[in-house]
Amino acid sequence: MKVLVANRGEIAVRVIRACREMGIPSVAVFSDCDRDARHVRDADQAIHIGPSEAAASYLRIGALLDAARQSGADAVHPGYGFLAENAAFAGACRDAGLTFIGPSPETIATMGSKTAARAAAIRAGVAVVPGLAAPLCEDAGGAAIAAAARGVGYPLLVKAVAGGGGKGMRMVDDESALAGAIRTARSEAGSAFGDSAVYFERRLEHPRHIEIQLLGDIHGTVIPFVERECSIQRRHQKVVEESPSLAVSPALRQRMASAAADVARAVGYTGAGTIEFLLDGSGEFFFLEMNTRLQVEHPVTEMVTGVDLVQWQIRIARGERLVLDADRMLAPLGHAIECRIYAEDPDRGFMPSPGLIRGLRPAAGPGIRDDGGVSAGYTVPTFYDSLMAKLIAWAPSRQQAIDRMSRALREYHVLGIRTTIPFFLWLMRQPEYVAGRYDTTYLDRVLAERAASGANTPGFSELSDRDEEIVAVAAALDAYLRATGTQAENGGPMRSRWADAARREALRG
Amino acid sequence: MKVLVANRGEIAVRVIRACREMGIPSVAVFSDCDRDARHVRDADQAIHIGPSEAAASYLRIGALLDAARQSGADAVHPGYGFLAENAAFAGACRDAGLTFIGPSPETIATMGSKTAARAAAIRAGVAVVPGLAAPLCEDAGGAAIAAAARGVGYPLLVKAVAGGGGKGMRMVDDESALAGAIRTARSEAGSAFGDSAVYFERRLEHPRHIEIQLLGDIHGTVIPFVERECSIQRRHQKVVEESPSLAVSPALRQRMASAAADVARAVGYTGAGTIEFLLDGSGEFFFLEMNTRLQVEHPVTEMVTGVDLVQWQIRIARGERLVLDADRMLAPLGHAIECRIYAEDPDRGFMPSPGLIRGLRPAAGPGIRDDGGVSAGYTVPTFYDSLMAKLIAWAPSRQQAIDRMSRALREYHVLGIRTTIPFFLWLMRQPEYVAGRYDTTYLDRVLAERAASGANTPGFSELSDRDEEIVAVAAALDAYLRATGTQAENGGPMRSRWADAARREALRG
Amino acid sequence: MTFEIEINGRMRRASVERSGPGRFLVTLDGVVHDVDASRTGEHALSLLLDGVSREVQLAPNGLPGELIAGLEGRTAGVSVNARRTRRGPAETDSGAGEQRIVAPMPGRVVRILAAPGDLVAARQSVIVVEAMKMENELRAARAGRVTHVAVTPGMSVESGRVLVVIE
Amino acid sequence: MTFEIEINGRMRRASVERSGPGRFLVTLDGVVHDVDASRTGEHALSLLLDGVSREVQLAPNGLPGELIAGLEGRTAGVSVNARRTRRGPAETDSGAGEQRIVAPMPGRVVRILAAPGDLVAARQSVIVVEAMKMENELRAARAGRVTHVAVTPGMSVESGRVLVVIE
Repeated sequence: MKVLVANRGEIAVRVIRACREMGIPSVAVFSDCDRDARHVRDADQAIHIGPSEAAASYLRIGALLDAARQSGADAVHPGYGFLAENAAFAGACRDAGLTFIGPSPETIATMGSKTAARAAAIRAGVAVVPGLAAPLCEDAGGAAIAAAARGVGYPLLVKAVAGGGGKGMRMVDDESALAGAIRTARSEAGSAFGDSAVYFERRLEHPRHIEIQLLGDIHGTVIPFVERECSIQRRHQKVVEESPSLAVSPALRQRMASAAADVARAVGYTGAGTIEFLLDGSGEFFFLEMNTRLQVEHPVTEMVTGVDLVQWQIRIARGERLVLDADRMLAPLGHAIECRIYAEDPDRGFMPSPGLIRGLRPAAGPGIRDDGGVSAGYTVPTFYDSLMAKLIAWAPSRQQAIDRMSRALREYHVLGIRTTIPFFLWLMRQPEYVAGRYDTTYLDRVLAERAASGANTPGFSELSDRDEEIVAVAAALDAYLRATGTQAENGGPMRSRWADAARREALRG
Repeated sequence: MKVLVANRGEIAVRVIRACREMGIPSVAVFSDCDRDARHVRDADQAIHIGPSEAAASYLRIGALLDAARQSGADAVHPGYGFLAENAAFAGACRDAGLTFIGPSPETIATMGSKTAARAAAIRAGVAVVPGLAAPLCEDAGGAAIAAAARGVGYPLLVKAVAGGGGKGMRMVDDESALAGAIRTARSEAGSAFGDSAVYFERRLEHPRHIEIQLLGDIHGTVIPFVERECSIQRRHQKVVEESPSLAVSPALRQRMASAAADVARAVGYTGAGTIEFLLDGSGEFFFLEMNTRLQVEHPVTEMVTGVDLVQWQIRIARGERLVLDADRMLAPLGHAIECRIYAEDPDRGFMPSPGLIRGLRPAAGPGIRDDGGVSAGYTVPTFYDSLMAKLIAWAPSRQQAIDRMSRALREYHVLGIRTTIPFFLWLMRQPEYVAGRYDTTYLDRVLAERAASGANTPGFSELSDRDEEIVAVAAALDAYLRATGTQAENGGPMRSRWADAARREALRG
Repeated sequence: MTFEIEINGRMRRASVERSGPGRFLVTLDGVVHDVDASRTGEHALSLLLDGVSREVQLAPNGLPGELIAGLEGRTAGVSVNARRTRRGPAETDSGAGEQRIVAPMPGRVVRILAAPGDLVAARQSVIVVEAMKMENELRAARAGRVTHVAVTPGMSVESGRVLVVIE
Repeated sequence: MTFEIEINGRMRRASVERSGPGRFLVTLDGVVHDVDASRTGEHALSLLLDGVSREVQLAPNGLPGELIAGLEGRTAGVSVNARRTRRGPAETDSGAGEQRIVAPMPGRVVRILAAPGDLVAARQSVIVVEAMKMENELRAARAGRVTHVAVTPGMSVESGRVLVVIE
């Protein structure tokens, strides 16, 4: 086997590591601006596939198939994002005789349509969020639309059938806003997914986003895993995930896992996939959608089960049988939390902060896993999402995992660009987070409150007066050393003590 | 609580991390050459304690007590090495009203004498390696010595009563070599430990070094852990450790763990400690010695049990009760391997290779833990041992842990000095290591064979012809770029494509 | 040697005097700190002062005298001698006069939320620019009237491009 | 531009020609390699050539033209144009003539295993120096007769100090 990794960034590095551990050669692909990216340097081979714009490189099926042909790869790992849930790509791989490391194109197509996926869940006997069973007709009249909306009930969401990541989605509180919401949702969906179809879904009040990872082999075995809690979201984008969830009892876990496995079996699912549920305050859960690929947040599951999901994706694609102990996969060991370190400035509304990484020292040590995709000297480009690394902390208990994450965030150095590290340090101290009292509305609400209080809101960094003084002292010394000093002067006192040793070193040869 | 960390290097960083996770302020100490060392920068406070020579700094009890007083620390963590097993230091801490994070001075003194420790083991009903029950008399005559040796039986070891790390130890195959061995062992022991007392121990033929980690609280609870396999040794120094051992069945584990706990209870042990055993080919095991401190290799135990041993040391010192599930501590989850990354050149007989670290990128990603003590820009000094970092790999199975370790070693970059990384990559491929067919004599035997074959032995790096060509191409390009180029030229093609982006960045402000 | 250091909007005066190898007396707002300082990287200083150890990262922010400081996971914008080196009138500033909303990075205009003549409140969103797969709402720093909208939805814009002008 | 590159005792001739932005033709022992090269760090190059991707680290080894190369966890000593820049007679070399055993690092002499006049074999240990808590046996590179022992046990020695001379 030789695997073409049809992706970039941390997930490409993750897949390359798995390949290397399995003795499988890996082939990276890269766009113009990614020549120096870490995945290119880490892979056994690397093929240039086009200009920096994703549409001209990482999204171009023909270029990827050419790269596979050129490199002699016989399998393709799509990662997440880009073409990972594109049925046409999976089909094109199959047609080209390549093993697509994921489910069949047919399954991708089914689960990629939110309405078709909901129908599949219903057939499997799993409750879905109340809503329309089929897309709204393009030419439905206002009265018919209003009736459909009343049937679902307000507040509701207008959602793109092909949607994802909050795009093509609008909240509607009453009928007056309905027509406008449908119009903008259709327009966004059309430009984002090339499909303007939308449908209605009831908006649950304070739901948690709980998802079940699963693996299915080609011999019919489906194994669900302990849940991931992904309710810390900003504008429908997950930023912190953990496993297990404080909101899920062992009994509820069994029920959610069974429901997820039922849906997967109903569509003959193979490979790694995730069923997303919304969990309401009463403990009822509703099928939301299925992601037919590896998730960004897969490491938290790996940390509490010990399973390497990426290696299993590859093994399943090779036709191996799942030989995992299904009971153990539902019995998490300890607790894991993931923070997504983005190149964004949390103090400027999470504005992207691309640019040159002048220094990088990821956190390490006990219980810490760093899944990074960048390196010092690399310029975070403006063309793709801004995820630089995922920092995962494991500990025997949730509180210890929070404490460990805080320790790791403090020792994580990224120089030259802004990142979300200060935000996570802040979050790890919030009473709601520490107590686990949060749902999917928590973060947007808190951020809105902070924004509303305007210029008086301190930044997430919350430097004490003493810390500010220390920074001022450092800045003054830095300026002094640069203004007066040679490098030797800059080196400080110890350098001189070391000069002898260095000189002696030079003689060793 | 405020903890003075009376150590340096990776173990000081390890202890500081534990303190930080527990919300406990930490105080580093440093010698002249360690001003820029990582532990100094990571601690909340740092106190200079003297010149670079260990005897004038890290071994100076008075300076350490002064540092504790000056900083307001009320507890002392000794790490390993230096004063960690020095009863006088533990006593001085107690006398100064400081909590010594370790066992009592009396226990340290008892177990620090190999003959007293053997007596304690015998009292606890645990078999010891056959040998003398008491040190040889200083003034014993040749005939009496020879008779004592015959009683123990050849081959035997002359061992320093106060010994450790192979110092003051000599192998004797027959009576003719006895007197000379005693003389040199006494001399080495005298200069290394200030105590020239020696005794005899039978030399087992092909033993494995298996050790049992344990924790004891001040309420009388002692919990032993799954064994560590430490038979990969060079000149009696461990270089690779793993847990569990392929040579230990669950039944044998129970017996060894019980024996270890019996010894610990017999001496009223508190804190973290380790009982070292030799295991012979027939499955019999013999008490070798007890280490009354944290071991270098403690992470492999942490990885397969999930327990943070350093945090437990601190909790025990605070008087907390051990609340660990004793059965779980003997049921390892998966497999962990540790490689000790030393600043040594394996291709020059593991000669120390101190000097400036020009670049450092530790391995990371799934299943990898890096416990490092150095950083880029730091000069590894010549005054202390050369351990730079410990790389630990965890995986569900031993073979996967080996594969993961190999992957991690390949991605671990240390620039400017030689390290043992190429040696570990080589070792991870040796059939004996992969099969687990090794004992404490394995590595020295293989290294002696390589040395005997002289100049024809390839280095551990084993570059293929193609790899050598690639290195040659890189060296030629490096020379070309430095000779012809501006920095821009050096930057390669993509830099120019990025220049625009960088310039645009510059405008953001 | 004396410097003006601005952190989080607060200006401090600092003078530095070398008192020995690696030792400095830093006077900050009249208080003298005895500092043991060592450069531990191109953009990092290790400081021992007032009974604490801290490592501070100070990386250039693209403009002379402007730095991003990092301290144990937190960051702060730092200006050194900004009054001496400060560029022309600041954009999107909170002072008086014209506000110009500029593209903070290359991207595509998604939506325009205000038209010429509209009154906008402080912190009101006026335009949405997409970059790095994210929609970024750009807000008015203070209340005013929109005088000019320089772009249309769908346009690609370079970093620094003026998008909306508010009076 | 042409270079002599020595790796693991083997000398190669390499010539480099720039063929485009980031593209080079490197001729190694007569074989031409079309290389896409990029500097990914002060001491690192990423190469795409002959259907593989490799990152090579090349860090100075203290002497001009001498480098330590790193490639996926393995290392090799590399000399570039060593014949042109090579220092005087090599120490502890395997050529003919006098051998000087020098301290490879600062340390303390523990034991001396040979006296003036002794014949020593190739690879025989002649002196033990302790440094970094390790005893290091220094060996003769080839057989010869000890002509001089310049130190005594217990002495502290600097790096580069001649300890034993063998003829």
